[in-house]
Amino acid sequence: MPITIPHINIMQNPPIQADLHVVAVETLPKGHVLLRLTSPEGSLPDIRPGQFVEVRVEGSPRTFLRRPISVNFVDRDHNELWLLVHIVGDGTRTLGRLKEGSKLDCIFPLGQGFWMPMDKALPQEKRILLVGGGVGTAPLLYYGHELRKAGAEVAFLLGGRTKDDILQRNLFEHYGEVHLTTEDGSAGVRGFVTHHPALKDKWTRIATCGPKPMMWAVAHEALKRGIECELSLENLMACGLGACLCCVEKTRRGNLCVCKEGPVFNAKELIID
Amino acid sequence: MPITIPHINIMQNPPIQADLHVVAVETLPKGHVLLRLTSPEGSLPDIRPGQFVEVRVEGSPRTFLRRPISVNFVDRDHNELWLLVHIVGDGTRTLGRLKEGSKLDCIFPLGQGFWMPMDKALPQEKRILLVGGGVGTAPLLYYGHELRKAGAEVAFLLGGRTKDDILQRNLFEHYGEVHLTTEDGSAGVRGFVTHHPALKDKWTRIATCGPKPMMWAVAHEALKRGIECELSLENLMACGLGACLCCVEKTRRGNLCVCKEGPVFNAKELIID
Amino acid sequence: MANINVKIGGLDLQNPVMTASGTFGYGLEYANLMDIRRLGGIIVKGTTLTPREGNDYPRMAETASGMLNCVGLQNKGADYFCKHIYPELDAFFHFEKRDIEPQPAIIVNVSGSSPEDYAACASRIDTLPGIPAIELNISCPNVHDGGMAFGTNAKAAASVVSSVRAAYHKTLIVKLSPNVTDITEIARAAEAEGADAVSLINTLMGTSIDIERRRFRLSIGTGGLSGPSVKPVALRMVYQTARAVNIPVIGLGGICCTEDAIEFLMAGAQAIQIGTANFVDPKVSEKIADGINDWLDAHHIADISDIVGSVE
Amino acid sequence: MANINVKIGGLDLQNPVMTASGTFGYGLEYANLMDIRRLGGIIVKGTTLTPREGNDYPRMAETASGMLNCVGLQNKGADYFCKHIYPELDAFFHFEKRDIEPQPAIIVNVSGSSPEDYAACASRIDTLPGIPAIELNISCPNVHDGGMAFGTNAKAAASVVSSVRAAYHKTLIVKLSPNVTDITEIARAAEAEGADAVSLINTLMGTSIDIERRRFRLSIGTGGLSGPSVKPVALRMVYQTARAVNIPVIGLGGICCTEDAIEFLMAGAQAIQIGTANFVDPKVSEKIADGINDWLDAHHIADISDIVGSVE
Repeated sequence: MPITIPHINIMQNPPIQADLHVVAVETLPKGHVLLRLTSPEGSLPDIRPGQFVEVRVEGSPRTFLRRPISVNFVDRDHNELWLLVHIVGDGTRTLGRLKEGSKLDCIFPLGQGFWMPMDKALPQEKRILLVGGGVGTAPLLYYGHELRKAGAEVAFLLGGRTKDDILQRNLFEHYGEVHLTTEDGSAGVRGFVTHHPALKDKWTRIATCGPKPMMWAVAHEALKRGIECELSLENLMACGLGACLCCVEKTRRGNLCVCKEGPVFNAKELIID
Repeated sequence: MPITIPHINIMQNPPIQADLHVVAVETLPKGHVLLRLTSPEGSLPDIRPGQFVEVRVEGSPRTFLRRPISVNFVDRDHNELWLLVHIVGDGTRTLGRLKEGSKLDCIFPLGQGFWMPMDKALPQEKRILLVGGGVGTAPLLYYGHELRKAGAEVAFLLGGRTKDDILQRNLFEHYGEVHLTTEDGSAGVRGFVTHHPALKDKWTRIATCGPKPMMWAVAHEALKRGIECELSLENLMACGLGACLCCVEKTRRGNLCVCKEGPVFNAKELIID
Repeated sequence: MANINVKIGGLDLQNPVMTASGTFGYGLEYANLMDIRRLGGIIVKGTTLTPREGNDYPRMAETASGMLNCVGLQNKGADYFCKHIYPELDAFFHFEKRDIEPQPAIIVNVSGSSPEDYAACASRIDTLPGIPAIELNISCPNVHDGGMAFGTNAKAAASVVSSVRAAYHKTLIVKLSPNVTDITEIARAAEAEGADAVSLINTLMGTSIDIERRRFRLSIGTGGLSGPSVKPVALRMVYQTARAVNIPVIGLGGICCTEDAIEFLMAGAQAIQIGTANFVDPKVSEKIADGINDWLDAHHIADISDIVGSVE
Repeated sequence: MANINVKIGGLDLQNPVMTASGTFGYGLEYANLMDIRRLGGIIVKGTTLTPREGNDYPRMAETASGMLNCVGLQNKGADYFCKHIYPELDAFFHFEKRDIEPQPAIIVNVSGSSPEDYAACASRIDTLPGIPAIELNISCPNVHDGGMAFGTNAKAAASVVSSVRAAYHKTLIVKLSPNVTDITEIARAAEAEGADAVSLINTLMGTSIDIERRRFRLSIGTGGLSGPSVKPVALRMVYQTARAVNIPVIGLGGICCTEDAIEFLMAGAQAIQIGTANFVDPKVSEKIADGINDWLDAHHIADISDIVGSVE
């Protein structure tokens, strides 16, 4: 039985450590790979949108610690957990070189995920915008899926440097309208997500994940207009369990662990300058 | 043009650094692999029997330094360099996992090899015994080949724990008679190489490579009988070039580098107790 | 089954494996991932008399075979620990059953900014019946007031230990800094003032620079290095210290596997702590506790004390 | 092409990359594997007044991201160097052409067991016109007499530096030990006695145990740790020292690539040394010399001095 202790262990779906198996490694544009993992020993545990996985990476002295990677999608039909990885250093490079059939030591699910409606009878007026930039779009796919399943009306606003930087566009389209911005204008509106008129639409809630300046701008807009807004942060972290206190974010409640009290925070909690 | 300087750089065939390509990785018994490497950029350089290769091993924080591995064979017809590796730790494990087509950063040839006759008109009385134990048999294959090519009469005395521990027996047979000892008696004479009557035959020269106690015993026997004897040592080393002075062996000329003044030493030079 | 019980001062540990302060939270964070009841001890995170916010983010940087941190003793203070954390630990472990069922010793790591401050915090912890020991942190490299300043000078170390010894009546472990010319001098000072044991090493002070931004990777510039990279230094200091003092030495610094732990025991440590390795494999401390037992059995050694300090 | 010339005392280096003593022999050992003429400097191996056999084998052990060594200053003595090695270096580099064609500064690392001994060795080297500098090793952890004993105490360091300064008339670099509570204190002592520069860090003292044999992996028990594992400590000490003295600081400790070298420059080093990395990639020092130039060009920085000490 999971162990939950109010002052210390606030996770409602506590983590497990498991060797997941690599089902496929799909190469995506601009140095991204999609790792599709499965649990050979039965169903994947309850995983909430916005939660993340601490992945053990072996193969280089420069990749001593685990890598936190957000859950991109959970395909219950195929018992698959998807991780979308941007190859930027030794650790992610090693992940990109995994082969079908290899094992990956994962601790998951970790952290507090995005807001979810309490029951499926969601009032029709719940219109939710998910705003992502770069590889920060990753957790929004699963979140969109779960919101849609819960009866919400979802739209996505995805930004990238160029058209190719916007990943999984076709998958996002299954769950709602997709608005795009690119810095070079190769798709959607030219500029940043904050330049897109869709951001100004009537939303009851906004969630965002991506580069901090983008999230801060989106949160600023939402707070100004009184819209509930959540942000998913990706501070550098070590343990992933709230033990080492390395990944803290300054909040109105003091320094909180992004790994345990986050990665998703309500904009009102954060100190957005 | 190679740079040779009497007091510092005594190598007659100076080393190069090259990325060799893996032609094949053959699995041999008892945790051994044979790596067959080739040089994609032309002929392999002059390599003498008893010389070794410093191999770069990446993939683990515990394998920071290169691994010195003796030359098992040089197949000039196929431009192949063979390394026989006993998988005993992280570094050798990584080598054992190499795939056909992968690259291996090698510095070679290194060190002073075994004695070779100065010209091919070798007097008929030159009878040479090569004594190896365990993976120490590796350099004797190439040495046997080169001696035979030079017209010497060669025999091998190979020892192992069991029959399976004696590697490449069929290849040794191309170059001379093969005598065996095994600790369990599963092949050849039961016991150590020093128990084999062949050791007592009339030899004009003996060369040995393997565990130090075995080599010391062989050298002791040879010295007693006034037979020229060479030993190939495998002290722990770092640079492989005579720069760091980590791999020294106490000799009658003081502390000498196994990597540069060795790995092959005349028994008379060593302090054999 | 070899005997792997060890005694450190008044502590009777079911095995020599403890988790290091600051790397294992209050232990309960790991309860879903391993059986924390099987540990020899859990050193809970650094506690100060009054709450501390710690240093700004970023607080960590990965390094070759290790990491730097500059957390800076973020904690909610001794009162909060006593009122809120301690009862949760008690609810989990049932301290009252300590004599009848095996459980880890829960040890509080205590920090401060003056001898009085350390003593006041220690005396708060002294009131908790389930806490049989404290580890006095005179070696934190990440705070300006106190911490390492007390651990790099024998006189200052003596004054803190003396002050805490007067206020604290159970087992007193003093955690030493490796950032010194002669760690045995500090160890002897702690011993002379009544420490029951010393633990070493705390982190080595280091830094890392983000060259693109021309800024330190840590908010306060420097931090403490831990992980396998420091193991050779830690092992040397444990060896030196074990020969210099008559109180038990608890060894830590980069221990990642059973073989590492055995090295520390052979160097003279009577017990060991697992720190940074917990981040890589949360089960590692339990594995090492089992591993030590298996290693002793495989080598036909009946009692762990037979290998302590056995290196030649 | 950025300007990567640097001046250290009387030395005018074509680039800031030198090879560290004991890791590059006399340089010529590497001549077949790279163009050693392109280095900023080569610090040849530790030389003492009289020949030394060094310590027994084994002298090294691999560690996580590093290695331990206890070579112990094996060398044939200052006379042999002057009579046999120096002429070979001269034959290769043609020291008389130093002013007209770029070549590395050949620097001799000098060790001893007493201030007089150091001074006598230094004054032998002083007679060699092709050697523009010496590096005084007061930090070797692997010899009983002298070495690190001089580098862990400011007074002892001052006495050696003062004695050598009186006997040696060219550029005097003092190599510092990291095995101290405050390296800046030793650096200031060296500066006060007339050192032209300090280089740091020498190795961190450590050990490793073969648990199956219950013996140390090194013949003398302990050795010096080097390699990427020590880089965070080295970088911190370089930063501290560069702010504490007015003479140039030469940084070393685990540098393996261009980015590592830039970190040391930003921390305040005017030049850097490559040590253990030479064993892994013999071409690494040449690659880093090129890499620094390329990095500066890519960042539109005209002169290396613009980044020295630039970290905030």
